[in-house]
Amino acid sequence: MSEKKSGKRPDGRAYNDMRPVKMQVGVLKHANGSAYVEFGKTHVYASVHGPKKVHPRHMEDGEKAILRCRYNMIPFSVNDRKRPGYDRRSVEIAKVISEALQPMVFLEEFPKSAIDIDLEITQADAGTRVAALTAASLALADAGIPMHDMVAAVAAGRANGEILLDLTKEEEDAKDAVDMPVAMAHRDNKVMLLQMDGDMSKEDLKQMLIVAKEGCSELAEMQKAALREKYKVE
Amino acid sequence: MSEKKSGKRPDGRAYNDMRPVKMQVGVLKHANGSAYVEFGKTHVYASVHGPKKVHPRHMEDGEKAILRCRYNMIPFSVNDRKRPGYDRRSVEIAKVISEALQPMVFLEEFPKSAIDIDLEITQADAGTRVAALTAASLALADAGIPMHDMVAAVAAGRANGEILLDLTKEEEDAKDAVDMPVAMAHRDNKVMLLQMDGDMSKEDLKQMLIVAKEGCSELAEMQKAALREKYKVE
Amino acid sequence: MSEKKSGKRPDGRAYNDMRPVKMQVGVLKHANGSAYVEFGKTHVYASVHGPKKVHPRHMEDGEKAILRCRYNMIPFSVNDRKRPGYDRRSVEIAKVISEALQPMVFLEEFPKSAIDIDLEITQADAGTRVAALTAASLALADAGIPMHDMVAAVAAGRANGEILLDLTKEEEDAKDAVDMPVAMAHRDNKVMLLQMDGDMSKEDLKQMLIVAKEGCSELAEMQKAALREKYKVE
Amino acid sequence: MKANKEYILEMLKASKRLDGRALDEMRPVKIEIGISENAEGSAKVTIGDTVVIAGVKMATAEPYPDSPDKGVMTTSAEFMPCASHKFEGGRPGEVEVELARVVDRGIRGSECLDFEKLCITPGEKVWLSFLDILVLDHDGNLIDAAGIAAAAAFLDAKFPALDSEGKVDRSIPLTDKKIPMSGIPLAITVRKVNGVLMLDTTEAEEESVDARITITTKDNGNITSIQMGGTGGFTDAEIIEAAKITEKTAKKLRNEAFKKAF
Amino acid sequence: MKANKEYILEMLKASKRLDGRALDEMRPVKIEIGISENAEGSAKVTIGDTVVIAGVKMATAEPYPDSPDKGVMTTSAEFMPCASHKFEGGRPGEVEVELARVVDRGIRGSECLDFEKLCITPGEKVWLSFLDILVLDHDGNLIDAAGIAAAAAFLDAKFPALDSEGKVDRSIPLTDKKIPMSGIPLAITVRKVNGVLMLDTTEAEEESVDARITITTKDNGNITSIQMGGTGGFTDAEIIEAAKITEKTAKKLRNEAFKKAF
Amino acid sequence: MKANKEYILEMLKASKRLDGRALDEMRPVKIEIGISENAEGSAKVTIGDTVVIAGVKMATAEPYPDSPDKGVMTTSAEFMPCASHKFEGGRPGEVEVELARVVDRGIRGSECLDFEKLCITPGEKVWLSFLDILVLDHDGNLIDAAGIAAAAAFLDAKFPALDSEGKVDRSIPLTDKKIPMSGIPLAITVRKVNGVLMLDTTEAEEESVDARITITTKDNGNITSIQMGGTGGFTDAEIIEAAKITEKTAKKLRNEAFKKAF
Repeated sequence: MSEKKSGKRPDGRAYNDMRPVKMQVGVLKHANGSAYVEFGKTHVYASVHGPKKVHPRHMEDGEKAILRCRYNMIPFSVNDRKRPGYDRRSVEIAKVISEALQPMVFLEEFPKSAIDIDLEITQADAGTRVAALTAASLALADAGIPMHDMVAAVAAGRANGEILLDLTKEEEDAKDAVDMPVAMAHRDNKVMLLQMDGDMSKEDLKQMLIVAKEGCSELAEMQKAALREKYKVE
Repeated sequence: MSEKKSGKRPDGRAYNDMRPVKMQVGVLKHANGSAYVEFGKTHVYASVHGPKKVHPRHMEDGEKAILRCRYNMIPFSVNDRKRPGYDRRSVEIAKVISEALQPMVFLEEFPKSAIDIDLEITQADAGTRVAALTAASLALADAGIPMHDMVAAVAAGRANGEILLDLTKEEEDAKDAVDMPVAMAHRDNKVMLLQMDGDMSKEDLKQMLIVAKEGCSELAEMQKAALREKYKVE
Repeated sequence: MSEKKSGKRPDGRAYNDMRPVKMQVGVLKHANGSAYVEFGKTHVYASVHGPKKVHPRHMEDGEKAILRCRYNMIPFSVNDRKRPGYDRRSVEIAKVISEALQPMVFLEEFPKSAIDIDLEITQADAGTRVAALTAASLALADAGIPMHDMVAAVAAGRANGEILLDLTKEEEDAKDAVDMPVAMAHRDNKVMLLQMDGDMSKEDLKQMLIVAKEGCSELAEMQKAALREKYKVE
Repeated sequence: MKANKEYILEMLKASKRLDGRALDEMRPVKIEIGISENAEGSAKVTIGDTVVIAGVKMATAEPYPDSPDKGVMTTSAEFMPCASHKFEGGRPGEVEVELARVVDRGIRGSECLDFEKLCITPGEKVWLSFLDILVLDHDGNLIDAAGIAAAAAFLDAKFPALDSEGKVDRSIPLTDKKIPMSGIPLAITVRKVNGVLMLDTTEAEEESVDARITITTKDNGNITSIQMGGTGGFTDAEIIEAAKITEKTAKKLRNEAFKKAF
Repeated sequence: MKANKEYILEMLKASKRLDGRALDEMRPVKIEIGISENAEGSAKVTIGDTVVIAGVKMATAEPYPDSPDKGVMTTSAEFMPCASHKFEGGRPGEVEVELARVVDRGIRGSECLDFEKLCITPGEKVWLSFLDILVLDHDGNLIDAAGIAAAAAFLDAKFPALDSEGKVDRSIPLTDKKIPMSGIPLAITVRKVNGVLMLDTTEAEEESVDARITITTKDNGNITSIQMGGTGGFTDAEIIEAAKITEKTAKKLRNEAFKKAF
Repeated sequence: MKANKEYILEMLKASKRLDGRALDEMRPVKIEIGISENAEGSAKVTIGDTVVIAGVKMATAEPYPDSPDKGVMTTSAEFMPCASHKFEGGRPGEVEVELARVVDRGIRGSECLDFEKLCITPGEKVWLSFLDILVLDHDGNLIDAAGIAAAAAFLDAKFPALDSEGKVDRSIPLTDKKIPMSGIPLAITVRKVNGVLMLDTTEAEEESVDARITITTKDNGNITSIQMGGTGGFTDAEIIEAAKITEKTAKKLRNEAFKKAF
């Protein structure tokens, strides 16, 4: 739990502070793997089912497992109720999360199978996709699915002229706000997901990458701790 | 055809009278089995197709047939036109009807098969699900599908302080109305479907069950008569 | 390119003149066959994919290929933007186009296969289904799929009391307008598609058929020329 | 099935049909109107073992911007016995869509239904009429049965009452005012089997059909809609012949089945 | 699985359950309220390993024409861990639909939620309350967990503020005014296994269930909704017995779990 | 296919491409504008054998409550030649959704399209611009082709006329007033194959791509959108390098292909 709170952001954080982070694995008894992650007021549950048979059959891959992802914001996770069901934002986010995770998993060990990841945002206050990806990686590990590496993700951004880590919705509403979700593969030190909306210089990009990578390293340590926490107890 | 009409209900019925009931089997030439049932102004057609192959294939059960049910109110069956297509009420009713019928049918005689029941409400004046279930049972028998037992169904209820059998829509609009659809398996004397909306005491429940069971017995006799009617002629 | 322009129609055409016609085959490199057709301001792309495997499998025919057709007007093809996706008009047009083409193709040479035709109306000014069918036939030929015969199609109609070939949208807006799309199989001299909306006598029908058939013959020559054009060059 | 088909083709050589009818003879057509208490107009049509019901419901709506003084009609069709293709789902069945559209265009093209009289306040409020068709039993010749049912349902239909705010008031009975339907447009289908044209095919016969052409005519004999289907095609001469057969048949139906029903 | 089932049935002969509970004993029920910052009311309910969350959101809308002075409620349910049947898609899951409808009818029938107090301007504007349920973990007895969560979420809920134009203003906190929920309707489910009635089954036990009956009672013990499910059926006597069990259980929950939470 | 892939990887070791281009060289880009009579603005873009068309249509609508003085944009994409995955249906194709969203965000983020100038009456009526993209032929590098077509279609677009009641009047030609697009935001994609970065890949090359990064820059070189895809990931250094390549390439396109077209 990172609680430096020495800075001048609305909630007292320094520019490179995460919001209070909470991570827990194995929270759902009836999934093969699961995790719960909080980035401040953003809350997400991740569950993993599989490896299992593929339906419809013609989607199966004879040489490896397919990794499928569902990203869902529950209706009361946001201020104005969200209609249940898919929208295009959810489809896109599920796609980029799934692409970031695929190279982590030894998919070739499970030919003709599917591994399904379900991500439910139960409360949203910016950073839902990065919290969800961080949780998904934990849930895969909790499911005992062999992985090359873990992925941790956090957004860097800019608000009121400052480069910041892990923006809240309030900060994202600034006139000059930039939001840049970043996911890192820990050991490989590679960016596995990168998106950005806003208006920024190449120099901003460089600085945000530095800030985001520090955040991801911090998160990767917390991921390890959360896994140890569960497997020590059992 | 029950036409006692001695009571004080708006249409002259006694509290335990059915509306005029009409039952006919084999009404549709191109189904494996069919039936038409009227409970007063509520009209329903039932058709049965199968046993037949299952699509999509992964839904088939290697040990027995699956029984699938569709319940549909046609657009001009009600006062304000109903949009064609599924809604959640239809999905729920199809589910409870299908569950009430499954134990009646020797499904294990038809592994890997589907038996499809289609129920079309062509006119609605309360009691559509019970009329539909009564018709479905007849259509299964007409299709020559081996069954343990027949199911007959009718609603009991309460309006203006009185326990009543087979309410009309007008009676259902009473301030204190309670509607309780009941289906009985004839020989087993078991309740196979029970739903209720309203506000009633346990004593009301007991009385309604008695009234409903008498109604179901009466309907079961009519079902037998309707089947004899057809198979005598042929 | 037919440009007689001697008549008194708003664009100077005679009653039996086509609008300027443009035909080109092999316009899309990544389809098995393709064509682009213009009837005046009506523009359509046709692509053919297949023969290929059928999904879902239970739709396949053990004795011949299935021919499937998609007809789509892109959102900015019409004056008031059209929402993307299927509507009932598109489903119907796809069906009649597909039926007109099926007997042309030696489907029995490709059992268990699908041949998919995709028709995209990129600009619409009346006559979209006939232009699309003319293009579909070209695209099938371009795909090297063995065919008995070619199909060419054009609308005959009536506006302001005159029998006309190939009406524009402006002409279709006449009070007494009749629109009659006609498709002809060239060698067989058979009408393969015929639809009509409006109000006309049997005598009108006779005259329109004559006009439409002349138009189709003209188009059939252009189709041959367009195919020669491509295959000479290569 | 195959045997059946060969037998049908064999008989056709002698212009004979399985049930002894002439090639241009329809099975008995029965029209019952007012079959539904909740519809503004309704009809059940029986042609042999083919049974179709149709109902008309009215509602109020805004007119389309490009025809502010005209009412609106929308037509849907559903099939009962073919439950199978319902369960397998997917995009709406092409057969239902074509059936609904052919019936819809036949009525619309005839201008028998007076859309201008369905206007309540130009540019603001018009009547919206829903025509819904349900195929109960299918022994061939669905389009004709559906078209007859649709025409009969409109002829049977009356306007619902409006309350003081101009909303449809369903707590009181329908008014006495008829929906403005000024004739009987009828869609009749001619089918071709082995080069022979015939009317009102049964389902068994339809397995051998190469092509069909549906022609809607109105009372004065004018054609108001054509739809060709199937994969066999027609010659010009066959089309003209079909136009004659369908006009004659529609006239007969107006004089007999409709006379009896209304 | 098979072995498990046989073992469960064997134990039932001696009225014993796998986890040592009595037949009419529930697992510990825990209710947490106010779990969501963005909902007007919310609750998380844990029954053993079954976890369900529910949230209430309010919006304004036009009333239905046939009840111009009443608010509106709509209920949806989604399942998390059963991701598989989501991915395979098709028409909305029957299980979700039935769960949402049973919970919805239990609350509606009880009249604990006062729909007339959800009216803002008769005929023009009313409150629309969305009840959304998410099943996080499923170890049996979902309906009861969802029903408890729904009741608790409504009891927790407060109206949002309206701005000067009467629109919901989300830039300021919720008002202090409670959603008008005047009691605790509770849906409790009794299941039958080999002729034995039991409460609060685990997922393992539910594999052996023949039939279930859910009875919603309100504070005065009256029944406000019944839903039977499964394929085994019940006798009259079993239904009356179930009504007694559910009333007693609901009363206990009101006095213990709800007292603790509120 | 496999052979092709190995050959491509072999050549890359010597920084060579199948068609002889340099790694950071695009195929010839051709922009045609005004290709559609019925769109308010339109463009066709050809990059090698990749062909994309885009069109802009305008309508009026209510603004969103949280931005009452701003117009609205919505973007859709469809693919033509990949008919196969259309027929097999299912939920809307992920590829189309991502393509539409990347192009949409590139334009939106750049603020080149002035949403405030798309306001007609604050809080009541604003312009709604529909951007529709159709991929006609796919030989790689779709995002760039779609993004160029989108920018060109907006630059080509003019407002339609409004009638006296403020409704769009399509019976008269478009006005002379340009849609307020004040620059050329361009989305350029860099792909990585075996550790080598390259521009404008063909479909054959894309089979070997490990990862891609699309960076949208506006005229002053600022980045307005980033989207990474594929499964290979990038190092920081590669991302910075990609930012340089995409800025340079976008500048060149503005000076050449766009200059030629406008």
